Amino acid sequence: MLDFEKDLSVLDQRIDELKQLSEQGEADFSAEIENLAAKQRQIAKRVYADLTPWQTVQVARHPQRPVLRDWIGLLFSDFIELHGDRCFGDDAAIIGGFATLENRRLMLIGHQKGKNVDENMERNFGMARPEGYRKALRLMKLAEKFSLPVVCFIDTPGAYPGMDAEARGQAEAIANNILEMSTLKTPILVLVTGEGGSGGALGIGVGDTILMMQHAIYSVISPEGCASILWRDGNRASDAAAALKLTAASLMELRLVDEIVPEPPGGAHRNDEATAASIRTVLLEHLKRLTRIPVSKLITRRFDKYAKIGQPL
Amino acid sequence: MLDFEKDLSVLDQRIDELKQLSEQGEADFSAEIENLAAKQRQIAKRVYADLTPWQTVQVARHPQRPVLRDWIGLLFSDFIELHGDRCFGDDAAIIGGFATLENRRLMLIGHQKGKNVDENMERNFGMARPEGYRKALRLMKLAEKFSLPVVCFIDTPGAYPGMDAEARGQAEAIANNILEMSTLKTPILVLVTGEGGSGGALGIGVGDTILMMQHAIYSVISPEGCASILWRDGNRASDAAAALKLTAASLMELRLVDEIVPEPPGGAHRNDEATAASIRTVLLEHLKRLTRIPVSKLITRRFDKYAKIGQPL
Amino acid sequence: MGWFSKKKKASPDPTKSKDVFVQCSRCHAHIFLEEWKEQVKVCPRCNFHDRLSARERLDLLIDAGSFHELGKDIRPGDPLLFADARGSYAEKAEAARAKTGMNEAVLAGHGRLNKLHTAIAIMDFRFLGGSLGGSTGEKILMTTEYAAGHKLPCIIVSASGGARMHEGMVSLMQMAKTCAGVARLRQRNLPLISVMTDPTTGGVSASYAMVGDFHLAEPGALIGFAGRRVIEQTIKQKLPDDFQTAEYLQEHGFIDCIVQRTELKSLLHSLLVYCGCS
Amino acid sequence: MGWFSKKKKASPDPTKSKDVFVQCSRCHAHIFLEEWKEQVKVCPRCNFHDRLSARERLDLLIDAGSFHELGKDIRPGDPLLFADARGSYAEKAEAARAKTGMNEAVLAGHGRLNKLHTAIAIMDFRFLGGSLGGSTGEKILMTTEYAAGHKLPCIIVSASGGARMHEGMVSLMQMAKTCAGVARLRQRNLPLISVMTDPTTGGVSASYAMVGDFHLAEPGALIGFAGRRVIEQTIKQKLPDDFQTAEYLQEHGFIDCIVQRTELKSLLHSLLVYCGCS
Ligand SMILES: [Zn+2]
Ligand SMILES: [Zn+2]
Repeated sequence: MLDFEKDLSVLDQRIDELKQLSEQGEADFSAEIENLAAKQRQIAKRVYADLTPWQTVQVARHPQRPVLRDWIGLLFSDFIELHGDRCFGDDAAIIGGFATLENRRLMLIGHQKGKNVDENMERNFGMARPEGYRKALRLMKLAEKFSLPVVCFIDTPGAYPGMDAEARGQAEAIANNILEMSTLKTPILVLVTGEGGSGGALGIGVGDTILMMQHAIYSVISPEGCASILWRDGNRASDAAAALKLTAASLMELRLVDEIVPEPPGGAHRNDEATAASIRTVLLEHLKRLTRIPVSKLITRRFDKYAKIGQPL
Repeated sequence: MLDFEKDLSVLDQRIDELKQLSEQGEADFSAEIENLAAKQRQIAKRVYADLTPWQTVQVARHPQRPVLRDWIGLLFSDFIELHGDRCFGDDAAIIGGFATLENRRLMLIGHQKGKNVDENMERNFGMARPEGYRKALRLMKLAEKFSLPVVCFIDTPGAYPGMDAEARGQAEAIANNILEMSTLKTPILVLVTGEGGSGGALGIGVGDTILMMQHAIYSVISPEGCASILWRDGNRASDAAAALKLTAASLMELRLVDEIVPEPPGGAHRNDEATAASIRTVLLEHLKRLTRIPVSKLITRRFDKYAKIGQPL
Repeated sequence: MGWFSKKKKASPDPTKSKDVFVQCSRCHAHIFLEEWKEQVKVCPRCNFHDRLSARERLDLLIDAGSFHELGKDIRPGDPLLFADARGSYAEKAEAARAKTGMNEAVLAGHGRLNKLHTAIAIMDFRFLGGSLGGSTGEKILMTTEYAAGHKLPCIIVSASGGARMHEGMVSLMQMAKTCAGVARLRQRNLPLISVMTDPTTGGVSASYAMVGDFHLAEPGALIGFAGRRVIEQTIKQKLPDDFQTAEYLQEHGFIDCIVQRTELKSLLHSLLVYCGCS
Repeated sequence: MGWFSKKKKASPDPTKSKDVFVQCSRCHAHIFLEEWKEQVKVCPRCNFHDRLSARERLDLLIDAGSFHELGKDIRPGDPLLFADARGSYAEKAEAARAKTGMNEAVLAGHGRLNKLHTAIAIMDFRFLGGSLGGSTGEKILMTTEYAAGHKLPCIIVSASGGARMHEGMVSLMQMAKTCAGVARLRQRNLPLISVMTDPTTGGVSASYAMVGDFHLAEPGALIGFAGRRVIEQTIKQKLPDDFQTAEYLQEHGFIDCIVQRTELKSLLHSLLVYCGCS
């Protein structure tokens, strides 16, 4: 539980108690419950309207925040996972496969974090190795071949900084994906759902439209890493978080993100279904739009989009 | 030294002795030397005109038979080795790079055996792993991109039957090469120089024209392997060698090979320069011919060539 | 190659049984014949997927009455006039024909899979170990060419010990011939779904079985290039039990989905739909 | 990123030396200044390849008088108005300009290499550790676009600690921007030769440096994605000495040739000729 969630949490407990009492038939507390819930929404709204960048980082990394598997269950009516890079392995930190979103068929690819220790060990905390990026590329090429749009869900602390990952070409795998995505002949829609961690995020993050959840972050380096290098003090992460402009709102201002997907007060983890509904709406809208654009035009636009970034004024 | 080489070897020794004596100024033995050499040529011619299939296997595997590095030195005026599969490793059992044959630039790829224990350890006896086949494919794609013909030199007992090779997809790597070579948009010229060992050979062996050295072999399975399965006796390898029709002459009859490159009497290892000269002539002739054919026609022909093999009469 | 050197699994043979049970050859459980049939020869206790004949597989996958066979009369050639210590290849091929009622190790054709029109080739391990000879390759190529010509998807169900050494280099070249056929599907953006069943090894694993857009495999199926014994001799150590199983291959990145036999048809249908087939 | 956290190698600085020797910073041998220059800053004893400035590299590779610079006046932007404990990014960029006489960490343009016309971009590690900012990416893209537009080959010599974190996500996106430029070379079948020099790490190794048709590297150059310290913290063990060297990368399949500096120009020329450049 995060610091600024304490009040919400206390109310959670109270509401739960009253609900239990109600269920035990002690008395009818529905009015009180509704009252407390309203109060909670109010607090959530206030607290979350005004998160600092560092608090946003904490929400984006919240251990209860829905992970890809949750979103798949909430959003898609069908998912056929396709495994393997056809070369070395099947990385559990990136998964992908065919999925259907309200009758729209697409190729879904994303980082998979865990929500407990075992899951996180299995998923390597969502930190992919080269075989993860190569699997992702294989699936993108399948999507291109069969004219399906690609949807990427980004949620990773970064590419795995391990010896084996370096030995098998982490740099090459990410570079090659970035390059191939820039000319993939099918629409690519990217949604940063939680952490957008540097090159590990970008390795499946080049697209026609970049969306960000309201409380997601996207950064060239972790605030802690930046603080330890530039402030020589890892504890100055909140300063670094502010300086790095890693929130959705800042990135909209910098025109690096195309649209923000709103989250309910309290964040996605307090109401995953409402969040899923707002994701669904935004995804469908952009899928409709992108699939109408002729592919050759799409590729030119994609190039122009990236060519503009960082151009001297 | 092979059984049927004994007479040749005895004469080798005699000639060497006489040469030494000549050099020491004892007397002039040049007439005797020429005499013995002529006799030796005669014997070589007789013995090598009439090799059994099993003897041919032994010549093809002869420890003194030139290996790829030898051929490179003998044939090409330039060779720039290009390393790595861009994915896992750099297999020393298959090497490749740009080479120049009398002003014709090409991509050379081939199995590399060793000629002594150390070299054979380094080269894994010319038995490639998946990364070798993937490196080969990468180089072929480069050749295609820059419109250079591909020349493949085949000399392998087979793909490496190791646990690591299986784990990294020996089957997939060979299959994918075979497929990609069938539609590679540049001429492919294949020369079996020594052992053509099954799928490990075919993994870099699909082409427009298949050439074989006179004493090379090409087989779906090693004679020993075939004997132990079908004769239940590995020592019946000579029977299996005969039944498998693995010599250049037999494969010409079966129309699986397009031309035989003649070797001097005694085989390539007794006169590598003369052998190189005859390889050069044949390669140049076919390179000239193949590079004149429009690529689309080449690909159609290549398909038809393989589609015909094994068609019911 | 080498299918006869493999110890044959004792497959339940209900025709020889007097009662209504079959015995699973892996866990030795006794299973009601009815249930065994319903589960399409999958053991309800240990999930052992017993081998199917090409015909049985066809009945499992293709809508009844919709199959049109290709190359029905194609029989093995004998380009080498091969004979070994135990007789001639011609005799062996004749015996395989008599045993299976098939003319070759593959059943080729096209039909409907939940109404979707598809080309399909199904191998039969009983015919000379599902080995890849000239005519086997010919029928695989007929299938891919039919798909390419009619803009159909293509499904290949493999079950093979590898190349057919009695045909020597003609057999090896079928790897190139069949892959050339697959390349033509790729050029036309037509999907190839490779279904690997027990066993898919040697020259078949190193050709058409491993170049699909999708690689499906049955649980526990043996899939690999080199034989276990050869590898053990080479590396001079014993291999782990799960080596070259479908599960091992998936872990190493070469299989998209391991699929329960009873769900195979429905998965194939879904994949075809995602690929835009109609 | 993180170039300043790296212990700087004490590069020989003959201007500060009173005599005619320089000292190799790896083996500490004293080398005649003349020989040092002739060997283009390579130690004749231990083969240490000391870093070159972009200008020195240009003189090594491009025929005298043939170079035309692109984007000479482009300077770093400051999209985040970034400042940290030790001052503002704007000040740091200004200091880098003063120190190097360059406006950015890359020198871009086109010229002749043994008479062959080529586009070329050369990074300079002295300028903010060769970090990849918006204007750095812009100049790389100008180079690839010039090559694409004029049907020229392209050579990129990298020397970089990675992304320039003072520009935040603008910096990260330069990986995509530059690779999009490389993709356009691929579409036109124009060769990209990537030359990796010490160091080529982080965002530069994970973008244009690793997507060349040919990957050349100088002996001993540090090449990798994640930093050694980060990896050691992650896996909780010490890394081998040769980890992330050019030699290590070649062994693992990512480098075509490791090339002696004095032979670099001639190798580049040969490769261009094989690619059909004239
Ligand atoms: Zn059982
Ligand atoms: Zn030194």
